[in-house]
Amino acid sequence: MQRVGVFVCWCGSNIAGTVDVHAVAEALKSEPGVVFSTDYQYMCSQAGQDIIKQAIAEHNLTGIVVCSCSPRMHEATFRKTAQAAGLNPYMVEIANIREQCSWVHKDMLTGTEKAIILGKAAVAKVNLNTPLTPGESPVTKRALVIGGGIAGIQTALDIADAGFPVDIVEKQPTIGGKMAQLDKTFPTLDCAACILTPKMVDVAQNEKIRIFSYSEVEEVGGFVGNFDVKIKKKARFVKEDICTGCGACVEKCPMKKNPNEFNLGMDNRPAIYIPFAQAVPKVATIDPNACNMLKNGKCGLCARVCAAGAIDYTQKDEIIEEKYGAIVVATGFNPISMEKFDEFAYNQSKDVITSLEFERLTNAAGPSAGKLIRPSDGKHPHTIVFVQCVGSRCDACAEKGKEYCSKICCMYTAKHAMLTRDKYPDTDVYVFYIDVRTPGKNFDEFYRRAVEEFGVKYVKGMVGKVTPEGDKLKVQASDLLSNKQLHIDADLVVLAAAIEPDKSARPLATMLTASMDTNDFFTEAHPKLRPVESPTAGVFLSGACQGPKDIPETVSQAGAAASKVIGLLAKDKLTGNPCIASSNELMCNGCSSCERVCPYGAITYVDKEFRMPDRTTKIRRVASVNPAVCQGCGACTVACPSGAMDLKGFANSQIIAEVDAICK
Amino acid sequence: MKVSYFPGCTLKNKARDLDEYARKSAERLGITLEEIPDWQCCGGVFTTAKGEIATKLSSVRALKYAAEKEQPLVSVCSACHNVIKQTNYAMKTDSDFAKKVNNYMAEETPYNGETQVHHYLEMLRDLVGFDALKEKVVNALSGKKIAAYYGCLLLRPNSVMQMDDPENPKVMENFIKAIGADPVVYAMRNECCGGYISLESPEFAKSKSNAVIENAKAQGAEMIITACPLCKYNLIKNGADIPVVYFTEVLAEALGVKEDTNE
Amino acid sequence: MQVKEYKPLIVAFCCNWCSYAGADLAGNNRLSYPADVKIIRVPCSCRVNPMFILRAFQRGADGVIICGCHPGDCHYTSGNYYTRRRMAALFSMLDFLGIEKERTRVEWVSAAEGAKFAATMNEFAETVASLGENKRLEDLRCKR
Amino acid sequence: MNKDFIQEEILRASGVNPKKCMKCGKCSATCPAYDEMEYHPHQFVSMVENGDIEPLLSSESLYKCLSCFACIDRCPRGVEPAKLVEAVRLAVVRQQDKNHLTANDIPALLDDETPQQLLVSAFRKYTK
Repeated sequence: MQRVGVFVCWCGSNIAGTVDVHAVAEALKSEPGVVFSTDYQYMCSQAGQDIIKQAIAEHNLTGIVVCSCSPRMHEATFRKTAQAAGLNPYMVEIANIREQCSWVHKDMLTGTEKAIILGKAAVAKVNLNTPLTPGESPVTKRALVIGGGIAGIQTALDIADAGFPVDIVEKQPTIGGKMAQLDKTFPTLDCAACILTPKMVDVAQNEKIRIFSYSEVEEVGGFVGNFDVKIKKKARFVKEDICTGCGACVEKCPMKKNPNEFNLGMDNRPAIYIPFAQAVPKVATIDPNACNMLKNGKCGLCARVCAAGAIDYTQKDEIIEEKYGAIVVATGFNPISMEKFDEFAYNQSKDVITSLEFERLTNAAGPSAGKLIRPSDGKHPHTIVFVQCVGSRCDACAEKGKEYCSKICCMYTAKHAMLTRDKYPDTDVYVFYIDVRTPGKNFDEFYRRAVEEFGVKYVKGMVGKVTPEGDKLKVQASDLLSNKQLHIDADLVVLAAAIEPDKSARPLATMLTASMDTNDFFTEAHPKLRPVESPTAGVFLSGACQGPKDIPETVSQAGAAASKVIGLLAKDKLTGNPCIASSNELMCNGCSSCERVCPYGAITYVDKEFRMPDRTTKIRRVASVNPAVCQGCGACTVACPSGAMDLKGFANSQIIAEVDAICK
Repeated sequence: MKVSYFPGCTLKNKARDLDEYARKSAERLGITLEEIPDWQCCGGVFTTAKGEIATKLSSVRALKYAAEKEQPLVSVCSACHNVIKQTNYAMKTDSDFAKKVNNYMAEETPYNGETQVHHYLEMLRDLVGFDALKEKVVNALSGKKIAAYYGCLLLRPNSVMQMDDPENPKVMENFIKAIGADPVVYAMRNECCGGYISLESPEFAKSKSNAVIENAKAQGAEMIITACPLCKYNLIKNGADIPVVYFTEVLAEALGVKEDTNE
Repeated sequence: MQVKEYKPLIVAFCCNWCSYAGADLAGNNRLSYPADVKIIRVPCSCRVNPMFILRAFQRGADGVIICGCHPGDCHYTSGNYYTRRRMAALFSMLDFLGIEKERTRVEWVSAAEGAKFAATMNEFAETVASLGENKRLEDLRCKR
Repeated sequence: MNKDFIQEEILRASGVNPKKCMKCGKCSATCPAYDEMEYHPHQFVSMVENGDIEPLLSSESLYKCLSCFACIDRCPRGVEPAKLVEAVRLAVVRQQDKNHLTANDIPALLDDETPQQLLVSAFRKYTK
C-alpha cells in the first residue's frame, strides 16, 4: 500500500477563489492510501516545495498528489521536488484544479465538488504508480549524411568541425549535387563553382570526413544513438585509392556516345568518365551499360592506358556496415519531368529547355562552353521566352503538376533573364509570370534590376501553346494586364519546371521510419520550432528534402541540422522518456499486431526461451520494445489482443482507476 | 470478336466512306462491327451543363444496348465517341444524373456506365494491337509522310476521354507506323480546326484550319489523316493543298480492302 | 419525495499534446463549460482503450468524448488515425448495445483551440443531458 | 433576372468553382478563339466569380467559344472555364426567343459538303 501525501494549492486566489481548498484537502484525507493532506498558498514557491519535502520525510510518503495548476505547467517542478526529497520523480501526480476547474467554473460549490473528484482520480492513479527510471543508451559518436549536395556538404563540414567523424553517402560518382551544375547564383551573381568547389575540396581534405561516392544506403537498423547502417558501394570498376584522375582513360575510351548526365543529356560522355573537372573524388567511373569490355569482354583500352593500373573490370558491389549516432537526410530535389507538359513542345523541339538545362547552356564548363546557343542548330537565339510555374501551384486534382510553389523559380528566372540581357543585349527576353515571389534579402531589388536596368519584359500571364514551325517556336500567350493574346516568334523557350524530392527519398524514409508528406518531402518534428529534426529521434533534415529551398536557406538549415547532430553526439548517454510501452512476455501471443501499429518501428519480435511448469523449456516468439525508440504513444497497448502490452506511467490499471474515481 | 457499333448521322451521309472503310477493315482484322439497331443521333456535342438529361438519352440507349449484349461500344466519328464517352462517364460517376436518366428511361434494369467505350483507334490499339495490325498489312504505305490530326474531341477533356496523353498523343502516330508510313509530329495536331464556328464565322474557322495545315506542312507532311468529319470538312474547305483523308481510308488501303469498297 | 436534478456525467479523454493543452487554454481564457466534464489525460488519443470507455459507461457515465490532435498533426504521426478507425467501430457497436451514438464522440482540438474545446464541451454536455440518464451498460452489481 | 440567382444558377449548372482560379491566364493563353471574343476565358471566370454577369449575357463571346476544351485540360487549377461559358450561354438561349440560331438561318449557311454533324451540334449549342 502506498503512503500518499496530498498538497492542495491555492494559487493565491486563482484556485482558492472558486474552490474551497480546505474542504478539498479535508475530503481527500479519507481516500485510500492518503496519510497526509494539507493546503498552502503557493505550492510551487520555495516554501511550498519545502512543505512537500518535509512531509515526504516526516510521513514516509511513497507517492504525492499535488492539486494545482496544469501538469503542463509545474509537473516538472514537483517531480524535481520529490526527487530532492528522495522520492522517485514518477511517483508524483497532478490534479489540474486550476485550468480545468477553478478557471472554468464560477460557483464555489461546483468547483469544490469537481476539485475533490479530480483529486480522488489523481490519488487513485498514484496508488498504482511505480517508480520509473528512464532508460539509458550509449551514443555512437559518428554521423551519417545521406546526400552530397550543398546541404550534405555543409552539414558534414559543420559536424566535422566540432570534432565528430562524419560519413557522406552520395549516389553519384561525385559530390556537389545540383549546385555544381549551376552557373551563377542569385542575388549576388557569384559563380556557383567558385563558391562550391572549395567546400568540396574541404570535404575531401577533412580527416574527419569519409566520402562514399557512387554509393547508396541499403539498410538502416537500430535507433537514435545506435543506428546500424549498411551502405552499398556500387562497383565503379576503378580502384578509387589508386586512380589519379588524370583522365587518360576518358580520352581514349572508344564508346563516346552516351548521354552525359551532368549536362542533362545535352552532350555525350565516354563509357569511362569523370563527371566534371572539379569532381570529388576525382576518380573515373565506368558505366557498365555502355562499356564494351563489361558488356562483351572486348576492348580493355582504358586498362592499357592507365599508368596507375587503377582499372579493375572484376570489381563487385561492396557492402559496408557502420554504426552511427545520428543520420542526416540531405537527398535534395530534381526538376519534374516535362513529359506531360507538351503544350510547351518540350518533347518536340530541342529548343524548348528546362531552366536547369539553361544553366548548363550558360555555364562555361557546359556543353556549349558557356555560349548561349539554340541546342538544335547552334545559332544564337534572338528572342527568348521564359515560362514560370510550369507544374508548380497546380490543383490537387489536376492530372499533372505539384500543388506547392517551388520557391526558387522566380529568382533563378530573373537571374537567367538578367544575365542574358547583360551578355547579349540584342536579345529580346520575355518572362511570363503568374506572381513574382521574391521574399528574401535583396531578392526583390534583384528582380527590379532585371526589369528596370536590364530591360527584361515581364508579362503578367501564361504561355498556352508553343508550336515549333520551321526554325521558330511560335509562342501563344496571354498578357492579362493589356488584355491581349500575344503571338511571339521565339528562338528559345525556357521552362521553370517545378521541383520535386529526389526519388530515392521515399524508400529511404521507409528505412528510417521517418515520415513524409504527400509530396514526398520529409516531415519536420515541428513545422516552426523543430524544423530540422524528423519526428523520428536521431534523424535530421537538411536542404530541399524537407521542402523547396534556395542555397542560402539550404546552407543555414544544413548548419542547424549539424548543430542538432553535434548536440546529440556530444552526449555520452541518452536518457529516454520512461513512460514507454512494455510487454508482459508471459501474456504475449506473438501476433505482431503491436509491431504493425507502431509508428516508430520500436517493436520487434524475438524468440525467447521460457521455462515451463514441467521444467521443460519452450521457445516462443514475443514482442520486445526498444526503450530508446519508443515514444510512448500507446497505440500498441490498444492493438494488443491479449493485454500483454501496457504503457508505463499510463497503465491500463491506472487509467481505469481514474475512470472509476470519476464515475462514482 | 464482335463489338457494338455506333456509326452516327454523318457516317450515313457525308462521311459514308469513313464508315465503309471502317467496317471492311475491321472485318479483315477479325472484328465484326454490329450496328446498334435503331440508334439515334448523339447530338454532335456533349452538353457539359448539369441537369441536361434529354440530350443525353440517345447515347445512354446505345450504351445500354451494348451493355445488354456484353460488348464494348465502338464508334469511329470523333464527335460521337466524345459524346458517348462523356455520357458514359457521367452515368458512372454522377449518381444524381444517373438516377434521373434511369428514372426517365424507366427500364427494368438501370444502367450505370458499365459499358466499355472505345474509339475505333483504341480498338486498333487495345483490342487488335498495332503489332497484329502490322502483320495484316498488304500494301504498306512505305515512305509516305502522314500527319495525324487529332483535333479536340478525341483527346479532351482528358480526365474523361483517357485516350492518350492530350498534349503528346501517340495512338495515331503508332497507327501510321503500323501501316508502314512515317508519322509527322507537329504541335497543332491537338488544336481546334475551328469546328463549330465554321457555320457562322467561316473566316475565323479558316484561320484556325490554315494554322493546322501550315504547321503540318512545315514539319514535312504529305497527307493529313483524321477521324472527324467536321475536321476533314474544315481543312479541305479552307484550302488544304495536301490530301486530307479519314484514317480508315489509309487503313483500308494498307489492308488491301479499299478497292472492294468501291465496287 | 424530492427529485434530484439530473446532472450528466461526462468523461473526456484528452491527448497530452493538443487537446489537453486546448483544455488548459480554455481555462486560461476563462471559457466556461459544465463541471460535469471530467478530463483524463492520456499521451495520445490512440492510448484510449475501448475497455476504458466500456468501464466508464458501466460505472454510470452518461457520455464519453475523446479529443485528439487534428488529423495530420498527431504528435506521434499517426495515432489519431488509429483512434478514428477504432472509435468508429466501437461507437457503432455501442449504438447497437443501446448507447446512443450521441453519447460518444471523437473530436479534434488543437492546442490553440481553447474556444473550440469549451464550445465542444458545452454542446456535448447539452446533447448528453437531453438524452437523459444512461442506463444500458450499468452493471447492477457495481451499483451502490 | 436577379443577379445573385443567376450567378448561383450558372455555378450550379457548370459545376465550376471560380474561387479555385489563381489568375494565371493560361486559359486565355491557350484559347483559339481569343481574338474573336470580347470577354476572354479568364474574364468569364472572374466576372462570374464577382457576379458581374450582365455584360456576359449580352456578349457575342458566348457564341465564339469553340468548345475545344483546351482551357479545361490546360488549367493548372482545374477550373474548367469552358463549362462556365457554356452555362452562361445556356442561361441565355433557354430564355424565350433567345435562340441564337433558327432553322430559317440554315439554308444560307450551307454548302454541298457541310457535314450533318455541324448542323446537329450547332443546334444543340445555340438553341434551347
